[in-house]
Amino acid sequence: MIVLDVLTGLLLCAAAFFFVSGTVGLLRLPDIYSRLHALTKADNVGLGLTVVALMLQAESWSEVFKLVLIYAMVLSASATVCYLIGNEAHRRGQRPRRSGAN
Amino acid sequence: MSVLYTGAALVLLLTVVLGLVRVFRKPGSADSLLAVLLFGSTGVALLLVLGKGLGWSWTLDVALAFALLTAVLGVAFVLRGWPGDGTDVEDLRR
Amino acid sequence: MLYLFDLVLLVVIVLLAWRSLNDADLFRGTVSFIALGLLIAVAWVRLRAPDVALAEAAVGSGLTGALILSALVRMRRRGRDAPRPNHAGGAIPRRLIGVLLLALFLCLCGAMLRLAQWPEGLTETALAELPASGVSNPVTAVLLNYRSYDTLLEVAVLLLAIVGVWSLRRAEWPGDVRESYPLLMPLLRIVLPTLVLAAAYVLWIGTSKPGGAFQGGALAGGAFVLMLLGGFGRRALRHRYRMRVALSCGLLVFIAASVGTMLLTGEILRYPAGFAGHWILAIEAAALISIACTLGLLYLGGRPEEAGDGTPVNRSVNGSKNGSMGR
Amino acid sequence: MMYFDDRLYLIAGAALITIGLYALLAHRHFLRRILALNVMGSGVFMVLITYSARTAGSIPDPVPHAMVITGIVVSICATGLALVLAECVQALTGRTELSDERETSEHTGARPDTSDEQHQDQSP
Repeated sequence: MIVLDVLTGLLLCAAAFFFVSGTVGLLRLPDIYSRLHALTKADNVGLGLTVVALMLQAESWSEVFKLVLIYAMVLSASATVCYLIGNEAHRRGQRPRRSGAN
Repeated sequence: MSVLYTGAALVLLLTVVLGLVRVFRKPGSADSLLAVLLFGSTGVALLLVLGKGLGWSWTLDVALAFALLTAVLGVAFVLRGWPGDGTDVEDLRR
Repeated sequence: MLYLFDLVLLVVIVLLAWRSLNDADLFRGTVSFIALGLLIAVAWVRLRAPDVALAEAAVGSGLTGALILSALVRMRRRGRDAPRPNHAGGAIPRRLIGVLLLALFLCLCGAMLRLAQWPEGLTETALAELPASGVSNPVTAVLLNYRSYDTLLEVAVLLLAIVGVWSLRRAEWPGDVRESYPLLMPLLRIVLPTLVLAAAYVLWIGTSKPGGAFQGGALAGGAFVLMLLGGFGRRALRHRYRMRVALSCGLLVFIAASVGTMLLTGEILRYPAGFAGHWILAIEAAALISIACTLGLLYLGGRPEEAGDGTPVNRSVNGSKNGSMGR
Repeated sequence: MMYFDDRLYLIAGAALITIGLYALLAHRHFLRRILALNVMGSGVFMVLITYSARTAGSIPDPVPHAMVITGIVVSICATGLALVLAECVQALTGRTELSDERETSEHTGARPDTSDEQHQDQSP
């Protein structure tokens, strides 16, 4: 089982990396669209890795099922909310920032 | 092993804090909620890892509730809670 | 490590509380408040309060946040305040308030830290009676058996809140957004059934594990809010009695149970031995429906227009500029 | 027994209560006051839950937990009602704060409906 433990540790480290990079993206990127992009992608990869890491350690099948369900919910919700926010921002006249232009 | 989980939870909490810095640094109205909404996924991961570290399986249910209600909040924000344009600063010292 | 985690968590909670109340921008303050709700749910997990954490995760951040955000936007749309004439005099200076409250804070800390470290509490009493209570989750046992009066009155309070809201004004309808946001429907198709399923699961599991009517009701209330946002449920709400029955069924079933138990056992809400679990589940199921409807209708923020209403005050849909004030 | 330092949580609870009370007294905007009440509530809940976590039993004391769950649901209902009331006052008076007694007497004719609010305020 030591292999599984090591694998879990590695996956959690990778997840932490993706979460941190998503947050750095939020801090550093110039406009709302790119920030949306960074956050939804990176955080969902991070959550996916976390879920896989915990599935390796799960004690029962119901735990695995719940983990998958949670991930499915977060994925569909964040994808849709990302689209909704982007759509609404565009509708309200926020322009994507282009390199070179203001 | 539980130290690993707790450490991961601490790192996730720190990323949340880092994201909050963003909320306070710039006034861009929609963005600040964006940060909070995306704590959704960080928060879910935080709860999962913390629960595993403490050995409590019920945190899965809390994480599920969290994920679902963050979705509701996100939709509610875009459809009914988006602040108008213009300066939104209320004068505190009237 | 855990100590460090707690320390960071609590410092952030306190700072967020300060920012949410004192930020110059009210929207940003509200956003901080929502973040505060999320972190407080984490604190409940840390304090090993699963039922509370579930309730807070559902209500504290999600629904309260949605309520306040929509109210904030509606209030802003109505315009800013006229400048107040000579306000400066009369108010208590903030510095004085600050000093007094600092003293209060120190007193509170002193008083609380001096209390007994490991007091008896009611845990053992609650656990001793648990086999006879009909459920095996002690919190549910407290809510619906040991102290069911409290819960009965709470359900009544929920109904009162809706009565208050309904008597104040009519609802502003969320417009039909299905056209403008085509991706919303697929989300609703996924999330709505899951919310309802999760609500039923939390209610069912609440007899033996963390969960119960309030947590389930909050999840179902989230489903209701999502449904309203998607533009559904309008016809059901226009029906004269359907909504009223759904809103009050929790209280009615609870009262019926009180009367029934009084007839059967001679005491209000003392369940017949051996059947306590069934009574509790029945009451909880009805309470869940009422709680869900209450939370959904609070988000609507007014009395829905009904089929028999004489004066259709507010027919307008998408973003009516002026709040309707039907009296 | 799970390790945790209850003093941290108690101090944080006291801080939340005080911050909420300060905002309640110092700000006049309805929304701020409603938020302040919620924050105060969270502080009280935190103190209660911390006490229940440090009782001698094998599990945390369930009675405060039940009280807090009740409190959470009641506080969202109170918040919802307060928000609707605030919006009604704003629609009637154009203000997002309650006016003082003194001012109302100046404008009594213009805003008859505020007397309702004031009356409610004074009744115990």
